[in-house]
Amino acid sequence: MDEKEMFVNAYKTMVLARTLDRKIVTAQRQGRVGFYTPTMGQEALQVGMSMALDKDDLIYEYYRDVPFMLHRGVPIETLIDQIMGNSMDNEKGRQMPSHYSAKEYNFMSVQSPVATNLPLAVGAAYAIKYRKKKNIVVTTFGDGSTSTPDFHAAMNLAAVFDLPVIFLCENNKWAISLPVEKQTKVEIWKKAEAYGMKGVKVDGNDLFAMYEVAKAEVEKTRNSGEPVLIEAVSYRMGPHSTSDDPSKYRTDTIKEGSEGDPIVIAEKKLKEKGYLNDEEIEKIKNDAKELVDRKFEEREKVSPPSPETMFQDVYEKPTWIIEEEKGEIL
Amino acid sequence: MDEKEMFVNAYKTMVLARTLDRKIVTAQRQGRVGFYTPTMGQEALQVGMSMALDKDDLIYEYYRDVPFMLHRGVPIETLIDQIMGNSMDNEKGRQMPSHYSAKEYNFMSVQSPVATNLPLAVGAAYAIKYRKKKNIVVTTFGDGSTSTPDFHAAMNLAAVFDLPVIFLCENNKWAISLPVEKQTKVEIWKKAEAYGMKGVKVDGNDLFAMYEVAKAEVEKTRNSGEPVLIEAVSYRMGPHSTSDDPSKYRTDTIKEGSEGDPIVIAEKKLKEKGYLNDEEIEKIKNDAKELVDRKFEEREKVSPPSPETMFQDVYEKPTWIIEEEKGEIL
Amino acid sequence: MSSKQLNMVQAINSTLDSFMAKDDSVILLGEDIGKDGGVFRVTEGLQAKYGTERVIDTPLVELGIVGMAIGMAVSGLRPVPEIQFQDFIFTAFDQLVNQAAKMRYRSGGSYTVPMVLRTPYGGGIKGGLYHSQSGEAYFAHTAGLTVISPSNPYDAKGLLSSSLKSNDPIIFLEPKRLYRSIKSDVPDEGYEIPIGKASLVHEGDDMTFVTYGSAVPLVVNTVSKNNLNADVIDLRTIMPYDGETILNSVKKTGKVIIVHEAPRTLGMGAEISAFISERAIDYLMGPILRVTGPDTPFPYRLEDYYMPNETRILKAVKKLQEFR
Amino acid sequence: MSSKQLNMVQAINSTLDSFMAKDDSVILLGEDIGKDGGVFRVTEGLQAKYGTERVIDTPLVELGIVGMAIGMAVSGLRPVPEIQFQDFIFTAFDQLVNQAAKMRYRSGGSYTVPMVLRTPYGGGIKGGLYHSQSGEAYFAHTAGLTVISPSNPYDAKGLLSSSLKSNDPIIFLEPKRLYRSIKSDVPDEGYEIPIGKASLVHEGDDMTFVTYGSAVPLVVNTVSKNNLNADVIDLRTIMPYDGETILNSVKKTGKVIIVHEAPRTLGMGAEISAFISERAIDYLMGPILRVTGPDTPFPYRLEDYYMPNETRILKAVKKLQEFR
Ligand SMILES: Cc1ncc(C[n+]2csc(CCOP(=O)(O)OP(=O)(O)O)c2C)c(N)n1
Ligand SMILES: Cc1ncc(C[n+]2csc(CCOP(=O)(O)OP(=O)(O)O)c2C)c(N)n1
Ligand SMILES: [Mg+2]
Ligand SMILES: [Mg+2]
Repeated sequence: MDEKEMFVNAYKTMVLARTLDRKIVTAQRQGRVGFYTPTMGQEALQVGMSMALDKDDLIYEYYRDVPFMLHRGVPIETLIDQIMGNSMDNEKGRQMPSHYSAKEYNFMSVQSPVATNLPLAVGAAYAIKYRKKKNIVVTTFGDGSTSTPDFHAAMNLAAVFDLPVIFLCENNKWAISLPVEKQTKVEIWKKAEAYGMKGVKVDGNDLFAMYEVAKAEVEKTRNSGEPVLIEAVSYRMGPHSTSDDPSKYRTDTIKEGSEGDPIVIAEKKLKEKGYLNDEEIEKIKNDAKELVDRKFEEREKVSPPSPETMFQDVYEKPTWIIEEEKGEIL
Repeated sequence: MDEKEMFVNAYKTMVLARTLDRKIVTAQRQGRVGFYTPTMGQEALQVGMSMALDKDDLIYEYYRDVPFMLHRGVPIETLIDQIMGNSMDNEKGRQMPSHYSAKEYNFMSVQSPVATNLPLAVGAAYAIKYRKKKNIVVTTFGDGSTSTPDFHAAMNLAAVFDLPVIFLCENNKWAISLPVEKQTKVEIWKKAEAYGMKGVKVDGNDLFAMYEVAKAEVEKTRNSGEPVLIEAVSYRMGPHSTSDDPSKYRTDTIKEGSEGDPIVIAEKKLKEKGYLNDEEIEKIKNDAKELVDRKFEEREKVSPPSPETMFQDVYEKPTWIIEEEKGEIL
Repeated sequence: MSSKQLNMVQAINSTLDSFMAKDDSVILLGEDIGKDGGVFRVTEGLQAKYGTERVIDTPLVELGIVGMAIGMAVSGLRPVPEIQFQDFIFTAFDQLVNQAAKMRYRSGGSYTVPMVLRTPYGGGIKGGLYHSQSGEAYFAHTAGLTVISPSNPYDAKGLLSSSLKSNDPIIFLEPKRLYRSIKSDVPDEGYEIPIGKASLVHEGDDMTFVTYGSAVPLVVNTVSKNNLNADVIDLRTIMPYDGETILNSVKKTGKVIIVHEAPRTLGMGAEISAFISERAIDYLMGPILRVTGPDTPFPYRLEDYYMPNETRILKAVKKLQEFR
Repeated sequence: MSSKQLNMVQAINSTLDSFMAKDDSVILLGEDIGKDGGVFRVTEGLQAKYGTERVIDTPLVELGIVGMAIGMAVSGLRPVPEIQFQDFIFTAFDQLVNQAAKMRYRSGGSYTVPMVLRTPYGGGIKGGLYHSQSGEAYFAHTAGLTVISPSNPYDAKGLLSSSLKSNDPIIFLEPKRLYRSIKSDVPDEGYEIPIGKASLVHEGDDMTFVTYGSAVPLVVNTVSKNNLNADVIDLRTIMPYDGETILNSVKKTGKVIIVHEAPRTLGMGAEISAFISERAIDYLMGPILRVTGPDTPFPYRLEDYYMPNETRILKAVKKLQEFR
């Protein structure tokens, strides 16, 4: 893929993710979706990261990584099915919306307790090193998540054992209502030093800048097997979730469509580079809208999971206890 | 107290602690004590710290802080009673040896899970700040303990809320069989930076150096209300505990009585300064031995706690469940 | 005596407010409890009223919240930590089990932890695996902890008031499903509901229901709607549970159904059942039955199948009625 | 078939050794398990034999040990994390409850966690509050976890072998009191004891003892010494427990005593008792009794009062014999 194609594709993903985001938020207000954590604002950093990775790399992502997943080829159906919790969902409708899973694309299933994916990512990286493979692990989390026990454990272990894992902190400046300045006194990338790990900061709102840094760090990690912490500075343009009302605690500083919006920034650069013109951009947006609307209606019709599925997959084989409870409940 | 008196007193404490240490280790081998974690090697740093503190300061100590406790006036009886778990023990014989408590001297009761005293120390410091008091909190822990979740949580919270707490890391170079280089890739005092806290390193084997640093940091913390991490570099001269056999994993680098022994270092300086001569040192050692032997025999005769005490202090008032269980067991 | 119709969120909020007004040692801490007022709005308005020093927005670290609260409590404050969802308490579990619960005991009574840890629990809001768990058994199995769960706004105020006067660490479990779904008449004045005492919320002779928290309205409605001649015991305090009230009822009815949402295996139903068969076996006129959540994680889309419901309760009733 | 007299430490060590020799996906990790061979010497010699990549000395962070192990397991390895004392597992409790236990379920079966977490538990070594806890109920209450505890060296090998072939996360609880106190004849060859099946270690008609782990030798000795005509069921697997074997015995004897060291309230005895009274109430000829540790933390000096003993068991026997 040449550079133009690569960036145009990246841009298309960003637009698609944003379009899907808006659709789901609206659907949630209409009572068609239970809950959602919008991604708005974090598209550039995720797609920039994804561009630098190989198919075989493993991703231990968090709940806001829709653009990341779309860019790596996860079908939009997979995401909507998860949001709906329907019978086609990879997770059999068991998880709350925004807790995706896509094993075929090497995406781990998302848990809710934040940052608890990080130690797992370190274990996965250990397995890679042990098996002398060449893939790497990327794990993502928010700025608030750096305060957790799991962040500390994972960072130290990755450094001590020299493991090929990239810690991508998606610093969107807020952890629900807590601004990052009250989360911790230090810039996040600097925390890497405390573990003897390299730390890098990048403008995560700029697709091009993000890709450059991601490419360099992925290459380094792949070759040296060493971990790195990347702080991608961004902004949570939406509410924390559809249950959240940010007006209670902040005035938004970057509004959708304003010049700080990563999509607007990307458009500007793409036009400067002559990769896209206004007409093409318009078409990309319309295509995205058409696709999202169509897929959304389509997936909405998928039946819910059958009640028996509730009793599967607790263990490889259901215990007699679960069988009995199933009999009592169904 | 003038300087001479202060340091002579400090030295006496170090010798007393060392003497007690040896006594208990021997008694353990004779089956007179169940278990013990020797302090040998960490006397200077603890006493140096203690010298800088006020009576009202709160200590959230760990299991190796016998010299610290002795220096703050905790009666030797209190320590031996805890080791014996007898009926005079502050903790009513409930805890394993080396898990002291001395509320009158502002020492918290020691728990086993390492570093879990640190978040408590932060809470205590919060209470001080909230009540606008002038005392400070000191919490101690080993090098290995810096890997724990609790270290990370406590450091970040103390920094974010600007609390008067001194994190004193007693880096004795080993966490049972793991050398500090395998615990983490970075010098411990540097970890403070990751939280926006000041970090200091000091030669914890040198009583004079330790006191200087402790005095400066205590003063600063008391006046500014800001936290600090002090790494006192030392060496665990003994086994991890009486159950441990260090010959399986290391060759001791500092032997008792060698020139790296903090007591030997202190003696040399005290003699240089003309604070003590050989004769006086000899007498201090003999007095300590006499005292320890006498107290040990004395405390050994104290009766065990009565069985009913087992059922007290779970709650302020025993629940009917505990009362019933007591009836069944006794 | 004046009173107001309040929901549980309001009842808890106003109770916290009145205690904070009286006693400056009461301090709240947790994630998003200040400006945001808590994700369920339980602490709404309190930071504005009492300041950021007394209603503390903390960084994202449950073990730090609990650990700090323990240290505050030891130092003479009365901290009220909030854990945003009970599901996240496990990251702080060691602090609860090994510090809070054992502090008084291990220190020979020197140090105590008067702390009220509040947290919403249970299903019914489409929260899936990680926003629906009912973990009361983990806490109740831990000697040193007191575990409380109110089933209505009136009880919420009375039980929270007692908790705020207790000198032991309390796990105050708020059934999130009931936060806004029911109102009760709540007196403006202070009152306390004693810890360790159950409430007989319906009386009858044929059978005994033992339940608590969000299952209480379900059981009471089922009993009323189906004209069951049953005692319904709302435990109010899960640990220590009120054995006496349970025994008195069982000796009268001889038949027992325990209802809770937590998983069956080693859920509170197990303990209540064992308690009864230890000391009232000769009064029993049928098996002791449990209607509970199954031993699976809590599912999102199928949550209605997870939680106990009227059909399942009536199935158990029928089984008991047809016994022998 | 050749065999050796081994104690439990040796049986576990040799089982790990033989699995590691056959399968390079088996990896051990934990604190002090390498050069030091583990504080109880269970992994002695294995690092020398298999290298530091397969027997990993980790930094001091249980949640990291467990979390890394889960990630390894998801990636196709068979990690065997060791937690030095079960008391310290609570610092990793969230990883167990919210990651390991729920991985298969939440991912719709895509991801699995074949991991065997080994940890010594229980009292009897003068460990006090924090080196003596019996936390099996916390794990058994957690859907998704399998909980196993051997009571002798032979079972230790057979159960560990089955565990190492399971595709679910296993909590393998080693009664530290029995590590070196008993030997059994352990075949050199591999064999498996099925998960979920109890063992009838003594047979009789008058009453049924249900027990597991370190209480098994105590119960068996008490029964033999006092010529009690009793079934003694060693659960071997705590979760899922073998309901069928329990029921068959109870239907024969009509009298039940459950013995374990963990605290009574919501200990496994509660579940076993509730299970029995749910489905064999009409066979019972007396109360279901529990002889367990009390609901206090585990004391140091008075530990002998904490743990079940012959006197307490005989008291329960007498109570049952005198019933009605
Ligand atoms: C352990 C834990 N505690 C609390 C929560 C509730 N919670 C969900 S998201 C969130 C904020 C996370 O902030 P950040 O890590 O910055 O990620 P962001 O949502 O901003 O992308 C909180 C507190 C949780 N999911 N897990
Ligand atoms: C959470 C926890 N995990 C494991 C242990 C077992 N353990 C006791 S002391 C120790 C090493 C502690 O090393 P360090 O912090 O350096 O202190 P030191 O003993 O060297 O003074 C370990 C692993 C424990 N007590 N707590
Ligand atoms: Mg954020
Ligand atoms: Mg050390």
